[in-house]
Amino acid sequence: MNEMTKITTLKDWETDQEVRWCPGCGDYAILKAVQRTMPELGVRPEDTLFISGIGCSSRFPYYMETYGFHTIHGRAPAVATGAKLANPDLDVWIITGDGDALSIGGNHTMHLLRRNLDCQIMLFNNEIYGLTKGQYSPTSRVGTNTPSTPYGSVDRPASPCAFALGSGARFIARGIDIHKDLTNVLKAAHAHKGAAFIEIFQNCIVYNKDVFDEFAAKKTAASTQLLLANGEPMLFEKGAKGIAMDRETLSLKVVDVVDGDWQAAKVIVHDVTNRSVAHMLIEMPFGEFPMAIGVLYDDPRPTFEAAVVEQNAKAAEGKKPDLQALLNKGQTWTVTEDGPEL
Amino acid sequence: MNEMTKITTLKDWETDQEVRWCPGCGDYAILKAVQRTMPELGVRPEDTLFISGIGCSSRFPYYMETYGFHTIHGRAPAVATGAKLANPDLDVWIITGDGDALSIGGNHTMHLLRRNLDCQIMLFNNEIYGLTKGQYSPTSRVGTNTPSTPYGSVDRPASPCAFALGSGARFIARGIDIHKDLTNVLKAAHAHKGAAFIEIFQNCIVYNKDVFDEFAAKKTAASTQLLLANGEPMLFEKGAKGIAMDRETLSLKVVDVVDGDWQAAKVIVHDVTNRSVAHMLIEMPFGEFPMAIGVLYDDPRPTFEAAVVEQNAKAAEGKKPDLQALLNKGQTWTVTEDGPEL
Amino acid sequence: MATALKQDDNSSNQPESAENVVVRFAGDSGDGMQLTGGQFTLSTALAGSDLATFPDFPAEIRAPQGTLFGVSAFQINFGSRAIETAGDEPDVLIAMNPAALKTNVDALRDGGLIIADAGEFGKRNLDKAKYENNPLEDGSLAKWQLLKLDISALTLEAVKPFGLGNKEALRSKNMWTLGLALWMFERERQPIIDWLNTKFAKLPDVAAANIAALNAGHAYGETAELSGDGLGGGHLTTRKVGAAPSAPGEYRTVTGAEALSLGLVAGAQLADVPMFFGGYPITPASAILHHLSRLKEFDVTTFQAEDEIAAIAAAIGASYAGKLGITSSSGPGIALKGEAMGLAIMTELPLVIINSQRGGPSTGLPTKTEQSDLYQAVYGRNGDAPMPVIAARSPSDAFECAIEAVRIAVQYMTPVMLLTDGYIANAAEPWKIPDVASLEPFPVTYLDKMPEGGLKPYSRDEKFARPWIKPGTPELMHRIGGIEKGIDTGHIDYGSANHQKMTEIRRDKVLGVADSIPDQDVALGNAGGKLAVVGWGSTYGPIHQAVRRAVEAGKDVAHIHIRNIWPMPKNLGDLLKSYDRVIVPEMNTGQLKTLLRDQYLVDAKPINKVSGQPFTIAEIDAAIEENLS
Amino acid sequence: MATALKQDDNSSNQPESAENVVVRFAGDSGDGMQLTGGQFTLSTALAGSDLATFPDFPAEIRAPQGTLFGVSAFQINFGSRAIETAGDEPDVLIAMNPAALKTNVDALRDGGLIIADAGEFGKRNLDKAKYENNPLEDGSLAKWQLLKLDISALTLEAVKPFGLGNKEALRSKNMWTLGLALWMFERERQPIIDWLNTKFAKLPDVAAANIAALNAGHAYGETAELSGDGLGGGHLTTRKVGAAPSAPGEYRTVTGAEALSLGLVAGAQLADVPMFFGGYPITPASAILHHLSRLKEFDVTTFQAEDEIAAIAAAIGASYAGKLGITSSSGPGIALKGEAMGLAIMTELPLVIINSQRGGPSTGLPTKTEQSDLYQAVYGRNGDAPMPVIAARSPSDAFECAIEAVRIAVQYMTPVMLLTDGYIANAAEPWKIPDVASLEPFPVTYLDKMPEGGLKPYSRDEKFARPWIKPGTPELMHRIGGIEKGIDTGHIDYGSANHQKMTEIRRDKVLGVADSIPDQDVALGNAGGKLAVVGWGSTYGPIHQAVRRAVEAGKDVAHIHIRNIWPMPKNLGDLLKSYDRVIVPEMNTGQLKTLLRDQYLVDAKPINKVSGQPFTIAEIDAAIEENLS
Ligand SMILES: Cc1ncc(C[n+]2csc(CCOP(=O)(O)OP(=O)(O)O)c2C)c(N)n1
Ligand SMILES: Cc1ncc(C[n+]2csc(CCOP(=O)(O)OP(=O)(O)O)c2C)c(N)n1
Ligand code: SF4
Ligand code: SF4
Ligand SMILES: [Mg+2]
Ligand SMILES: [Mg+2]
Repeated sequence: MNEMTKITTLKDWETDQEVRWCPGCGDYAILKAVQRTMPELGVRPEDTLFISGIGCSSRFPYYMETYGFHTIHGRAPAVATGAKLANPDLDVWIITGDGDALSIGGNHTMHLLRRNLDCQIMLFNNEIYGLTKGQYSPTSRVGTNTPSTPYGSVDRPASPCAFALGSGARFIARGIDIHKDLTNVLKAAHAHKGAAFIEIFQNCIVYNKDVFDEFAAKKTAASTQLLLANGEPMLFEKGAKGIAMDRETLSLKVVDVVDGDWQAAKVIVHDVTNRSVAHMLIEMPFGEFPMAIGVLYDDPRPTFEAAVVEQNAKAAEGKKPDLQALLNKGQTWTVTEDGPEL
Repeated sequence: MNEMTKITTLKDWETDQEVRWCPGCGDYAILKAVQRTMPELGVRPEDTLFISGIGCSSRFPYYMETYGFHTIHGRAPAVATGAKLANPDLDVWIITGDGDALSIGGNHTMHLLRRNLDCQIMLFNNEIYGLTKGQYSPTSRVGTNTPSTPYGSVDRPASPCAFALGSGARFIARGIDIHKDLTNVLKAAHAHKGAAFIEIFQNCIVYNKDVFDEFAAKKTAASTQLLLANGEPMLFEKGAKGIAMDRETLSLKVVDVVDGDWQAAKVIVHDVTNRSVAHMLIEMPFGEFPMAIGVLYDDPRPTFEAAVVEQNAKAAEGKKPDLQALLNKGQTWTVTEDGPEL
Repeated sequence: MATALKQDDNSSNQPESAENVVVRFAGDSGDGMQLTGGQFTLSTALAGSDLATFPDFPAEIRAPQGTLFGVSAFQINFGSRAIETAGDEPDVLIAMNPAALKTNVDALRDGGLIIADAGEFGKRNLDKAKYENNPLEDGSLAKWQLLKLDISALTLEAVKPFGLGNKEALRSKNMWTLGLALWMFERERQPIIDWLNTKFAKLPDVAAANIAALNAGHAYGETAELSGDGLGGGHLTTRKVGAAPSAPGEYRTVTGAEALSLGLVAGAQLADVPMFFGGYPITPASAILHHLSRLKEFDVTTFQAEDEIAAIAAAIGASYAGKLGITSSSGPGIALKGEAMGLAIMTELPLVIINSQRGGPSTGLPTKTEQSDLYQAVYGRNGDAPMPVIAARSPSDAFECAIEAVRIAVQYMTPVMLLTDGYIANAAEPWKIPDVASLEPFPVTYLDKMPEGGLKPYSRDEKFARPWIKPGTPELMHRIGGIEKGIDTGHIDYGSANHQKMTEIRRDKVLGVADSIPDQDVALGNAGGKLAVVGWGSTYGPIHQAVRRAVEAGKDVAHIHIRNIWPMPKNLGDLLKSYDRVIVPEMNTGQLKTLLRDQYLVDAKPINKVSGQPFTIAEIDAAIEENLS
Repeated sequence: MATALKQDDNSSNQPESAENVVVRFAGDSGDGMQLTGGQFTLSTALAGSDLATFPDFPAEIRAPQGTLFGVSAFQINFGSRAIETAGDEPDVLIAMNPAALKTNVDALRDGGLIIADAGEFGKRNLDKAKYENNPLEDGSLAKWQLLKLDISALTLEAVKPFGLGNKEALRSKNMWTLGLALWMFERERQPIIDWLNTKFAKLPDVAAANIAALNAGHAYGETAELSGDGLGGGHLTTRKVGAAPSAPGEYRTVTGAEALSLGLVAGAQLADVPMFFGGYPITPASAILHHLSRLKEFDVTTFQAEDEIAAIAAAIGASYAGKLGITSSSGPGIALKGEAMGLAIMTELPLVIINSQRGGPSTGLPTKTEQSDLYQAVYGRNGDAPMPVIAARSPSDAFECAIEAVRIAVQYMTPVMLLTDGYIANAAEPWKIPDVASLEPFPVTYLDKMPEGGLKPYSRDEKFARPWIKPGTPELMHRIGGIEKGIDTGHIDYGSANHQKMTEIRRDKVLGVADSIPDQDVALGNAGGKLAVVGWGSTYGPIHQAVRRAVEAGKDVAHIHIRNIWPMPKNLGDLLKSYDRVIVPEMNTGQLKTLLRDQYLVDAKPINKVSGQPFTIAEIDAAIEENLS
């Protein structure tokens, strides 16, 4: 945090534009969570850039009193890469949807992650194309009935976090639109230097209402959510259950924890730098297992823009940007009034 | 295998077109391996379709005496999806390069994998753009010097198999262009019903010569390759070393095997259906570990085209495709010479 | 000409007969105006009136209730004579809340009728609509007739017996309003009741409530002596709009998206080839994907791809595999398909590409209509990449155009671009249902055995079409691709002379399509004369009406409407040259005019409108006037 | 006119003086012909001759040695007068193997000279080249002069002292050949020796061997009494091609790709803005990416993106962030960028898009040249999406065009398309190095504080350009996007009148660029007269030469070459109308002609060539002839 930075409040991050989501949409909660979190990050609105693609979620930048770019469908990661390389001091947030990031934009998402551009990617996963009025998306579950799949969808859905991991992401987290913990996830993502990928389960109340209820609903949360914290054992059901490693099958299993003795039950202590365990947490089938929420993986690596800046500086080291000399490079000859001479 | 299928020989799979790769290119070996394998699969040339994008590797279909489509850069998976949906009886092979499949075509590759279209994808990974004369690719290692990176590349490379796994692939294998085992990998891929992803390390002798030598070279292969076989222990170095699970860190480690007693060393038995272990095998850092070669993962799921065919059939069940009735659907009225009547 | 609901000072109870009436339903997005409009359309069509509609959606996202940008409107023009546009100015505006009034009232004809739900004109809604005072009370609407009804309260009353919650109950407001409208124009309620019963088959209570509201609205019209400001103390009476004279036959209403989808199915059947449709949702093209995904029994496979490129690529793959590949999108998505179109051109595979145009550039105005993708259709690809382009003029024309696109694609082994637009896609009109038996089949033949002289995948028939060969066919294995192909053999060929020749073949093949299309006709007026108004696509309606008026007024004006944008009908040049002047109204900055000037060197003058709204007849009138003097 | 190496029957030892000579080096891809040609070019340039070159690569993949499709050629035309093309017909063909002879000999002028490496004409190579008999022996080359030398053996001999392997040693064959060529045309060896020493600084043995081969070739010419078939028993002598008269100054050779890259750097410096270049490799555009990635000290950031869409999107992001975004590709890649160009148009950000055109459609002929993307440049986007387009005519012109593109982009806040092609990209010519001090700067100013009246991101200056605001600037936070923007505010605006107005502003802004460009000049001939030959881009050379011949022959012909394709110079219409006839030679099926006919209604006649090869002068001659009669 820059010490000169003026202290901001939620209000400083709100624009004068009317918010145009459907009443009740999960996007409102996320917007508020972000606007609430920004002052705590000690950043300045003028150094902050929100970049989005196209979708309901992608309207987000219009509501943030920062710089913002509502680009074209699927290309926000690429636009962000250019902006960040052009000015590495900008604090870049990418706002995208399951369609925007994983359907048309999957490739840019993957390349941003593998290159490790320093930014936060918030993927609003509502398992549907909201803006175009409710067709199924790459994250929709098999059998989803939509205008384009009147008999139910047959495609196997993508897992955003598995995709991110396979793409080489070094920070992966999950949050829920109306979950109060979302702020902490955002803070962790911001603290991570490099590409921070956050999947946010977002309720599209119009086209895919309450699809996440089975784990997002508050009343059953204790038994359906595994809230992760680094260095803490993986417990849920108020500590009565935990996640352990099955030494036979080399995969995770749910164990009962008796009297809080999780050590005895061999419950795993969450280590955000363990990539293999992160993979298992991501792929845990819900139902048999709870849904892992929070920071699943966090193990920074050098960032793309830092490497570019460093290489540019090194290559330029000791060289003067002398345009005339550049033009004159190579073998030249002079023509005088009398003709050429070497 | 269709019993009526005429027995073919390698010659039946060769076209009359001159092969136009650089002399010594690894592509030749792969071509021969495929032409040698086809007769063993008991398939017919006329039912076989090779589809490629653009790149040196993507010239492949011209040399196979089958149906073939040399499409545009990165789009082979999408073209293949259309072809397979149009005729699910075709045996579809996708030929692609690290640039074609993972740079411009990453998104289509991922969606083909998650949908699980029944086909074989052979990704010729030479860690370079061959056709456009040697720029670095998404799989090039950091520091690769190329015409577009005269000071060395800075992007972190993508891992093709990790990407495939993250995309939901149900079959993942690795092969080496000149490795005699490549045939077996191809056969396993063909036997797998669903999308079978094969990364083939291919030597581009002009622009990226021998980059894989550290593990592909025959003389050191015993200690640098972990040749996987389902149901067999993960041994290398002629059985003197193996791969085991570190129970503390929950990750893989190399162990010494004394007197062939791999059980004592707790060497893991390869189970091609274990997705978590597949993830670890894929991400094993080379050097510290050997390079895992062969079938890393194989656990079939229902295929996309089968689901589409089934749904189409079910939706059509009992319905007659009566065009006139379709046109007349909904509320209609009749106009007679005297005017309208309901 | 339109006679609207006028002051009724003779107190007669006889329905007044009107030649045509324009009614605009406007309300909050949540008020169900599109549905109301659609059902009113149906009942009007069933009564035999001719009609045209214009659904005017808000921008994509459902806006908070009551806001200005959340207003959804539906306009219908119906009459006892041929109707070609949704009408310039509404005669009646039904405004369900202040925002709807504010955003729509200015278009209302002077003296037109406003029916407003006074129950929604509370402080909060007035604020949201940025009204300082209640316009229903402050006299600001004086130049119109005003009828204030507390529709909300009346509806609540009507549905009380069904014990629905307040919110649920108010959902029937639109049916109450529809009931009133049906009464005003003497339409039958039964079809709507049937429809409600089907729609809510699983929710009988909801069905019953809606029907009760519908009946209540109707009854209200019948029994209440409706009077209001500006009605001059008179009463509102019903207006009978009679049936329009139309050819005998069976009719239904159809939107452009529906008709186009049906045309594709018909085309595929006539060609005797199964259809593969690859799409990616985008407004306003998605409707075609939605329609087709319900028609699997017609050998239709639909595939929602990961993006537009995959959608066209999959369609190309399907065409190679022997099905008819079709893809559809709107402007930005079509832009993405450009590279792949080149592949289809080079590999000479049949393919239909549908562009439902919308306001551009870039994301532009997704829900507004425009004709600004003609350049992109004709010219928007790398290389010399000729492709036939046809454009539908109206919902029912879309059916025929779709068949024509399929015919050209399979007979010439070429991609074809079919242009429609947001207006056509959503608008509805009565449609004389074609007799399937009268449609001419054009079955394709695949090459299925080795020809004498060996396999030549790029040999050609008299149309310059190459053979279509299905993978799976023994012996005919061959390879195609996007690199220049050798004449006949189709092998890769970088040769100079070969490229020259192949470029010419591709050009000539497409130009040859002109041999199979009818001569350009004159839609109205004489061939030759003072002024031709040349249009294409959805401007048909306003141009036709304006030219009709001019012709009726004795002016020497003709209407020419071009369906075949590329190649153009062979007689078109001579035809255009037979007029002293040619004007080209387009909803873009002048794109067809470029083609006409380039091809025929006629001084075609552009008349342009790019406001996201269709031309009004008056605008064309003015252009005619100006160019005749 | 070219006088080539003729039978030397006066045995004089004086160098013959030639006005211009066309030499073609042809060999296997592995033989280093491009390098040989490049160095010969350099030495020729250093001698002050004017010149033009045409590198003619094989298709992308390195072919097996000795095959017909693996032949690589390099043609140079040099003379003591102005040279504009690489020459219609070579006077001298140097053929390093049978395949090179076979594919190139037919272009050789009757009576021209063949120098063949007889050592490579063994059975295997003859077979690969599909020769039944050895053409060096069977008399089939009788109409040309033939000089057979066993260059392979001579080279091996020359480099023996360095103890290289056979394969390694043979690599110097091209230097031997170059030595001979230098002797033939009395060129200096020193610059080449210097270059070899630098190039192989780390491999002194290789450097020495190459230098030895070079010297040996040269010595061979000097000492051996070269005689051969068709030389009529005469000897081969040297030909001196003198210096061409050129303006005093410092010169170097430059290829189009180099000049264009340098121009971009210069443009960015003149605009005083750092450059961000986003590219994705594609032939023949990659060279620009390669050049720029070496210039990081000039505040150039290069980014090799994952595809063309990401490349332009990143450039747009960089422009928003305050750098100058540039992207570059060729036909298929440019097609992919269409949607994003719309975004740059809508957001009114500066952006330069370079299209190095190649043969199309689709993948087409990646290594061949063509001008067939003009339609795509001017028209190839969804919506009304106007964008300035300029086209370079030659390598050195590419420098100026690049600066001009940057100027227009930053002064008008608009994307600009800069067209070049495969021929220009690879061809080299002497270039009078510009004096940097004489280049006019056009520094940009960012808006960096709150203007009076508040922030209006879409307010405009007198050029209709909106302010450029860098994120990071306090107080000026604002949001942009691809949806239609409100006048001044830039907020989302779906309004009808607003869209109409904004469409007009975007159009007028781009049309306004015409105010800042010079009037169209007449490159040669009179303003007004019988015939104008109108060209654009790389056809400059052949058109200019042909028109020069015609003018010299007293014909009333003029050459007009258009750089500003869109908008066009204001006087162009009147200028064109001052000729009786206008013909438009283009390497496409007639694209510029569409613009001219549309804009000016002049009967511009297309002269088209689409063979992947530049026009020959003779072809333009013929067209002139035909259109004068
Ligand atoms: C090139 C292009 N293709 C398609 C569209 C239409 N489109 C806009 S948003 C969208 C999907 C939105 O889904 P998602 O990203 O999940 O966002 P949500 O609306 O659900 O927040 C689509 C298909 C477009 N605008 N541009
Ligand atoms: C749209 C498009 N962009 C770029 C290219 C140029 N291009 C052709 S192949 C290729 C990359 C090839 O790399 P890879 O897929 O690794 O294949 P390889 O040649 O190495 O086998 C590129 C960039 C193209 N043909 N089309
Ligand atoms: S459609 Fe769904 S995602 Fe979009 S604003 Fe409405 S509730 Fe939210
Ligand atoms: S460039 Fe490399 S990959 Fe391409 S053909 Fe040559 S050796 Fe093979
Ligand atoms: Mg979504
Ligand atoms: Mg490669």
